[in-house]
Amino acid sequence: MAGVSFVKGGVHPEEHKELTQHLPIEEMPPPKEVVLPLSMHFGAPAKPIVGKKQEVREGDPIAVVEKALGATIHSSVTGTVKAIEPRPHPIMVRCDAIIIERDPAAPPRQYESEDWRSLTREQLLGRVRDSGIVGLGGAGFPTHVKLSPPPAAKVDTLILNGAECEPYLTTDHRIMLEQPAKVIEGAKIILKTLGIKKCIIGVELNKPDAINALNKVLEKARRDDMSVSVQGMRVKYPQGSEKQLIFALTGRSVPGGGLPFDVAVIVQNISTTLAIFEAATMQKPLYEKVMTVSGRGVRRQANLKVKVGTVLSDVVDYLGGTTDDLVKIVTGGPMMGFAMSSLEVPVVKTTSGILFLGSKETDLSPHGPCIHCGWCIEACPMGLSPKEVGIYVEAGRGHLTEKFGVMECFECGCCAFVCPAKRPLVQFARLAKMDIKRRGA
Amino acid sequence: MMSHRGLLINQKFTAEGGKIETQDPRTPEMGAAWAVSVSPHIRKGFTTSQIMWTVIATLMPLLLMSIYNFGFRALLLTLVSVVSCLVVEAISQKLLGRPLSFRDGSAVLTGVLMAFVIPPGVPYWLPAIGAVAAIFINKELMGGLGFNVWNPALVGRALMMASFPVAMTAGWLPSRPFSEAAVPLTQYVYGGLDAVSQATPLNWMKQFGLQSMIEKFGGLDKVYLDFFVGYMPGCIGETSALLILIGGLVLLGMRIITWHIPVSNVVTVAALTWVFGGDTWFSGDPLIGVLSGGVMLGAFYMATDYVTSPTLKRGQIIFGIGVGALTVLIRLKGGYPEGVCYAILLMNCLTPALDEWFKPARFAPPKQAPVAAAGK
Amino acid sequence: MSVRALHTRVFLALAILVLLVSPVFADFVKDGSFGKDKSLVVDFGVPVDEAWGKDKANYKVFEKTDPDIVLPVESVSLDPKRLTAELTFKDPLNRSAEYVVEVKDIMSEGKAVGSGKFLVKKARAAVLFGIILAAMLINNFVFTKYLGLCIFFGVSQRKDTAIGMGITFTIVMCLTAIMCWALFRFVLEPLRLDFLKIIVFIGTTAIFVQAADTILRKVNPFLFKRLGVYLVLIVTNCIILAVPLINADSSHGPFESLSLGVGAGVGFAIALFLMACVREKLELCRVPRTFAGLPIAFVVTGLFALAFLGFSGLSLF
Amino acid sequence: MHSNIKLFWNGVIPENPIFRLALSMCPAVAVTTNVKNGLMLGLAVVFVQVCSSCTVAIFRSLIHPRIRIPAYVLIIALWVSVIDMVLPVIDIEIYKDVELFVKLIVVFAIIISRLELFASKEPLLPSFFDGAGMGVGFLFGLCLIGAIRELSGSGTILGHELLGFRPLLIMILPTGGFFVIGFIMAAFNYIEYKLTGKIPTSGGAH
Amino acid sequence: MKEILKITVSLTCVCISAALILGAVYTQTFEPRQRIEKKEKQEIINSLLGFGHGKERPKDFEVYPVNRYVIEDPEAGTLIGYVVPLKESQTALVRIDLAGKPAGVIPLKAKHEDLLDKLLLNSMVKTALPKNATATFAGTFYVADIQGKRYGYVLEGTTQGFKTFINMMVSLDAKLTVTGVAIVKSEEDPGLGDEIKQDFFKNQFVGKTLEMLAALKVVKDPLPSDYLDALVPARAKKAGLAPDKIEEIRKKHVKDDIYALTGATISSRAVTTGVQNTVSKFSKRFGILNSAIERKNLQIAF
Repeated sequence: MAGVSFVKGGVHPEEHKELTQHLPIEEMPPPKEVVLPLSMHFGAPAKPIVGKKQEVREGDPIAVVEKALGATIHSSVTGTVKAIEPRPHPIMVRCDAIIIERDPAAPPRQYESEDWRSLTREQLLGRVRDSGIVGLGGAGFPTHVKLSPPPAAKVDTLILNGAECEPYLTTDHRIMLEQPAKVIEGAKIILKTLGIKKCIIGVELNKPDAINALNKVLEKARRDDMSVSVQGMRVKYPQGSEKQLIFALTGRSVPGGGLPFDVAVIVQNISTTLAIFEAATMQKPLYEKVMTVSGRGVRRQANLKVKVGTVLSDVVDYLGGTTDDLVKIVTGGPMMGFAMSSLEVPVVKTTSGILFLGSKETDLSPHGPCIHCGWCIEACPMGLSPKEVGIYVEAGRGHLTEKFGVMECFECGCCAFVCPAKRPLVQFARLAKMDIKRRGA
Repeated sequence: MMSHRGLLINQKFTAEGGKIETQDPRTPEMGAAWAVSVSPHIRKGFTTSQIMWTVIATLMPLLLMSIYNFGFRALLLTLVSVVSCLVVEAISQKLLGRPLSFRDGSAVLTGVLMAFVIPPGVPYWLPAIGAVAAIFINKELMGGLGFNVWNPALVGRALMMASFPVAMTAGWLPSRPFSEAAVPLTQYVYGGLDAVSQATPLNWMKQFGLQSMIEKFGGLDKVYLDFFVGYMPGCIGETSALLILIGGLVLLGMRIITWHIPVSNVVTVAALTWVFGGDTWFSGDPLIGVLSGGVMLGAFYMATDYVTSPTLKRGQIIFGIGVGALTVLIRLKGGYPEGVCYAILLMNCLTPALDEWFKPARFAPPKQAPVAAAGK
Repeated sequence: MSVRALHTRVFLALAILVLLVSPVFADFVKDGSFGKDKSLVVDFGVPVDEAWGKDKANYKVFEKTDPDIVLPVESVSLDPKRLTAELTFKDPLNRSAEYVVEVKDIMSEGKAVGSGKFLVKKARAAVLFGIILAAMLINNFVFTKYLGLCIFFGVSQRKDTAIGMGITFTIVMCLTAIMCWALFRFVLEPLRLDFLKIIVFIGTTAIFVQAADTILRKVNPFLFKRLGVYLVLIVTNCIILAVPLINADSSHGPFESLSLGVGAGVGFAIALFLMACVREKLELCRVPRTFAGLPIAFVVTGLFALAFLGFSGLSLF
Repeated sequence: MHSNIKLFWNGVIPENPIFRLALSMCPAVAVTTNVKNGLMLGLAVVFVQVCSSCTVAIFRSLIHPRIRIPAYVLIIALWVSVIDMVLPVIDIEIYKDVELFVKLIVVFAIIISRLELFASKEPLLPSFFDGAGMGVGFLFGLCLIGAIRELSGSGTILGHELLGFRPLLIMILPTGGFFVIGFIMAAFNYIEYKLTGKIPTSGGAH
Repeated sequence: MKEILKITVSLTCVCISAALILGAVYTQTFEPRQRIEKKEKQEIINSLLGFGHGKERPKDFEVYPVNRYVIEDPEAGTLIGYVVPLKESQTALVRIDLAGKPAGVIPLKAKHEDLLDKLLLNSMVKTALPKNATATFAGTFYVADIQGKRYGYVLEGTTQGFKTFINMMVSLDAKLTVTGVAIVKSEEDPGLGDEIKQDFFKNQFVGKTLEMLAALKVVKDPLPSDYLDALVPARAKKAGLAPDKIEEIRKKHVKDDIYALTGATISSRAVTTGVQNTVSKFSKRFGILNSAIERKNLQIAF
C-alpha cells in the first residue's frame, strides 16, 4: 500500500519506537495518592464539587465546568480527598489540584457493557460529556463540543488519527493492535453521533501490524452501511497534525485560522476513540490513560495504563527508577512535549507519554546565530519562515512577524529540529505570537 | 486554559535587547536536576560548525593541488589568510563585546576561500588586509555571522583588488607543468616572482582573443584536459574544475548545498558564453567559459554561501542565473578579464530583495489576509 | 487605488513614452555597421561578384575627420550569399567615431552597378541606450559619482518610501532634464548667458516641483498623497541639478539629455531600493551601538560601491 | 561676543554639518580624495554660507515669507555663481576637480537649512558667526576626510610625499570615502557616548 | 492684491540685484578666466617642449596653432583645409585635395590670437568658402618656432584605452623625434592603467624617431633599473645622476621597446598605438602641407 502524505515540509526524526512498540499495554497498579489538576482540558478550569476529607469512589465526578468550555474531572481512585491546593502541572507551571488518598482496601470498580446501537445520538453525546472526555492527542479540546459541530458545517468525513508521528510514542499503536475492534466500534459510535457514514483511519506505514489488525476486524464487520477504511500514510513528521492529516487523507486544506469542519472533516485521536467507546458502552468516565514510558533514561520502558493523576515519581518507581544517563524528562513526544523540572508532576488526561531522555538522545548545545541555510523553511509544514521570525524576535520586533504567517505556526518543532544553529525557533514563534496578541489587545 | 500557549502565561517576555531566554523558566525554585528547555527535545545531527568544517574539508584537495601547482607559497598564503581571519575575528569580537566564535569554523572557511581567489604570486601580507575588510567591516560591523550582506571572502578579494591592483593582476604563477624550466620550490617561496609571471587564460583571452589563447595553451584538447584537471595559471584554489566538482558533489550528496545555484549559474555561463563568446553569434566555447577562471569555485562555494544567497529555491535559481549572466557580461564587455567575484557581489546586493520577492508557499493561508504589518 | 496599481500606471506611462520615442531611432540605421573590434560590415543591396567583393582595393575606408588618411584594409571576407562583406583592419576601430566607406564600381553578375559611399557610426539607439546604462549602472550616480547622498540616506530606511521616492524622482528628473536642455539650447546658449545656468537650472527645477506639487494636489489628490511628500525633498537632491549641468557641459541633444535623465533617475531608484532592502535587514542586526544608524549605512554604501566596481569599464556596444 | 564665539564653535564640532547633522554628504565623499580639493570646496562653502547668511540677515525683513524658499535658493545660486566664476581664476587645476560640486553647492541642504533656521530670524552679526561656524565645520570635515584619504590612499598630504608608497588605493575610491565617513561618524558617536553617557542618535540626513 | 504686488516687487528686486552682481562678477572675471584657460593649454605645450620647470622659455618663442578642416565642396569634392598663420598676424586657409595636391589658398580675416577661438574661426572659415560648401573642424596641431626657426611640434591625439578614450598630446622636435608625451584625459583604473600618467612610462617615448616609432612594440619585461632612474627626474635626483649621465643612459635605451606597466599591458599598448598613429598621421600631413606652402610660396609665420 503506497502511503499518502502531505506535501509541504516535514522531517524524518529517528523513531526510537522499537523501544516500546513490541510491549503489550500493562496496567500499573493504582498509586497511594493521585493528584488531579483542575485544568486538564482546553477551556476554563473545572470547579471542585467535593470538599476536603470527603470520600470519593473511583469514577465519581469531583470537579465540573458548568457554563464555560470544559470537561468534567472524575476521581481515578476510591479514597479520601486529602487536599485541594496548587501542585506542579506538566504544561502550566502550577495549578490547583485535588489530591486524593487511595483506600487500599477498595476493590477496583467494575463496569458493565451494553449495546450502544440502541442509544440515541443525544444519549451518546451525553455519555461522552458525562465521561469528561477530551482530545487526547494533546490540546485537550472537550470531545462533546467537537462532536456537535455547528449545523452550518456539513461534516461528511470522520478521520481517526492513528499516525502517531512523534518519535518514541507507541500508545496508539498498541491500542490499535490490541483493541482494534473497540477502536472501530468507537469510530462507529462517533459516526452515529455525527450522523455521517464515512470514516478513514490514517495509520503511518511503520505500524503494519496495526493496519493488519484493523483490516481484519473491518473484514469481519462489513455488514452495516457505515464505511470505515484504513489508509496507510508515509512515515513523516508531523503526519499526525490535524491539517496535515486532513490534507494527506482527503486532499483538503484547512485555511489558516480555520477548523477541520470548515472542510467538512472531524478528526479524532485513537485513544479518544477508545475512551468514547468505553463511555458509550460502559459509561466509564475517562480516568485511566494508556501512555508510553520510554527513553534510555529509565530502567524499564513500557506501555502503561495508569490512573490519571498518578505522579511521575510513582511511575518511575514502578519501572525500577531512572538511569544515571538521564538528562531530560519530557511529557508528551520529543518534538512537541514539555521538559519537566520535577517528578511531582501528575499524569493528566492528555499525557500521551513520558520520555526519560539520555544524554545521547537529546541535544543541549547552546544556540548560535542564524546562518540562513533555509532548512527550517524547507522543513516547515505550514510554509512559514521560522528563521525570519527568530531574527525579528531577537531584534525585539516580534510583533512584525505576522507577515510570515507566524499565527499559523502550530509549534510542531520541525524547524528547530533541523536548525544547524540549534536555534529555539519554536520558542521564538511563541514569543512572536504572544507579542502580536499583546499589541493587538 | 490549557493549550500549549498556556506555557507562556508566567513567562516574562524576554526578547528585549536581542537576548532570548531559551531555558524554560517554569518552577525555578525547584532547582531541577535535569535539563529543562523548550521543545523540540531531539535535534538533527548537523550543526553550524559541522557544516563549516565539512565545507573546509572538501576544499582541502584543492589546496593540495595548488601546492603541487604553485609551490608552498600557496599553502603559506592560505595559512596567512586563515590566521589573519581568525585574529581579526577574535579582535573585533573582543572589541564589540561578543562571545568568541572561532570554533564554528566560519572565519577559517572565509580565510580559506579568500586565499583561494587570489593569485599565488601576491605578497604574503596581502590576505591580512583582505581579512580586515572581509571579517571586520563586512561581517562583525553588520552584527556578526549571519547578518552580512556580501560574501566575506569576495569582499576581501574585491578590496585587495581595488587597493593593490598590480599585485592582484600580475601575481600569476605558471602552473607547474607549464613552466618550461623546472623552478625550484624554494624560488616559489622566497620571491623571484617577476621572472616567471604569466597571464591567466582569461587575461590572455581578454587581450588577444579566444583563438590565440587556445594556441598559447597548446591546442583545444590539451586546453580542455588541462583546464579540467587544473594545470593552468590562475588563483590559488580555482584552477581545478575536477576537484571543485568532486567537492561540490560531496556537498550536494550531504545536502549541505542544493543544485539550484551551482547548476543555474554554470548553465547560464555556458549558454551565454556559447551565444556571445565567439567572433560571431553562437560560436563561443562554453566549456572553456566554464572551466577557466573562477566559475566553478564561485558556483559551488561562493554563490552557495547560505548567509548571502537567497533562501528560497526559486530565488536561488534567479540568483544563479544572475551571477552567471553578470559573469559573462563582465568577462566579455567589462573592464576585467574575470567577473565571478563582482558578479556574486552584485547579486549579493539583490539577495535581500530576492528573499522578499520569493516567499515560501504557505499551507493554505487564511482566506482573509491579515492586516498588513505596521509601517505600510 | 493601491500602491501597486499606481506603480503599474507609472510604468505603463513610461513604456508608452519610450514607444512614442522609439520610431525616431529607426531613421539612424545605416547600411554598414561595426563588426567585431577590428572590423566593419558592409551590406550590399545585390549579390556582388566574388572576385570583386574580395578585392580590398575596392573598399576605401577613412575616419570622417581624416579623409586624407585611408585606413588599410587587411582582409575582406564575403558571406556565402555575397550580400555582406566584412572588412578587417589592423587596429581596432574607434566605435564612437564616424567612418566613411567608399565602395567603387560594385560588380554584380558581371555588371557594374555603380559606386556607393556611406557613413558607419554607432546606431543612435545604441548611443542612447549606452547613456542610460552608463548612468544607471556603470557610473551609478550614487555609488560611483557620490551624488544625491542626502536623499539617498534620508529615504532609504523603508522599502515602500524608497520605491515611491525612486519613481517620483525618475519622473521629475526626466521632465527637468528636457526642460533645462530646451532652456539652455534655445535661451542661454544663443544669448551667451551660460554663466547663469546654475540659477536658471535650479530655478527651473524649483518652479517645476512647485507647479507639480500644486497641480497634483488639485488634480489627483491620491497621487499627491503618495508622491507629494517626496516632491519637496527632490529640490535638495544634487542629481536633479547635476544632470542638466552635465547635459549642458557635454552639449547633449534632446534625446541624449532625456536618456541621461532616465538613466540617472532609474539608477537612483535602483540604489535606493537596494539600500532600503539592506537597511530593513540591518534593523534586525546587532550593529554595534556607535555604528547604529548612519555610520553603518555609510559602510554599507561603501560595500555597495565596492560591488559596483564590477561594472567599471563596461561597454556594451 | 562670547555667545558669537559659541555660535561659531557650535558649527565646527558639536553640530558639525557632516559628522553630526549629516547634511550635504555628496561632496564629502566626492571631492575628498585629497586635502587640496577638500580645502578648495570647503572655502567655497564658507564663502557661500557666510555671504548668503549675511544677505538673508540683512534683507530678512524685506523677504516675504511666502516666497522665502525661492528667494533663498536664488540668493544661494547667486553666490555660488560668483564663486564659480572666481575660483578658476585662483587655481584652475583644483577647480577642474571640484567644478561640478562647486556648482552643486546650490543644493547643499546645509546652507539653506541655516538660512531657514537661523539667518532669517537673527541679526547680521550672529548670522555671520553661525554661517561662518557651519562653513568652517564643513571645511574642517572635508579637510579631515581628505587628509585621511590622501594619506592612506596616496601616501601624501597636500601633495607632499610622506610615506613614499601607496598604502591602500581603495581609500581614494568611493568605497574608501564612504568607509572613512562612516568610521569618523562612529568615532564622534563614541566620544559623545563617553562624554555624556547618552546613547547617540546620528542625525537624519537631509 | 497688495500682497501679490509686494511679493512681485521684492522678487524682482532680488532678481535684479542678483543679475547686477552676477553681471559685474562675470565681466570682472571673464578676462582672467579666458587667459587662464589659454594659459593652461600653453603650459602643457610648454612643458612638453621642455620649458617651464626652471627652464625659461626663450624670447621670440611662439607657438602657432594650425587647425584642420574637412571641406565638402560640391564642385571640388572633399578637401582638407588648414588654417595657417602668416606673417604679420595674417591668416590663410590652405586647401589641399585628397591626393595631396594644393587646391587654392584663401586669406582669412582672423588674427593670430583668434586661432584659438574655435567658434569664431569656424564662422570665418565658413564665410570664406563658397556658399554651398561645408567645413568641419577636424583637429589642431601646434607649431613652435624661435625666430623663424622651427623648434618643434605638439600634436593632439586620442586612443582607445582599457575603459574609455585616452586623450593625449605628443611633442616632436624639428626632426620629428618625440620629445614628450602628456596624458590629458583618461579614465583608466587607478593604480593600474592610470600609471600611464607616470614619468617612468611616458618618458620612455622620448627620443624615439619616426622609424623607431613605426617598429615600436610593447614588451612585458621589467624596466631596467638604471633606465627607470633616468626616466624619473625625482629618482635621478635621488640617485645623484648628472644630466649628462641621464642623457647617456637614455641614449643607451632609446632603441628599446616600450616596457609595459605591470598588470596594465592593454593601457600601455593603447598609449603606444596612439603615439604611433598620431605621429605617423602628422608626418604624412605635415609633409603635404609643407610642399603645398612651398608651392604656393606663402609667407607663413613659422
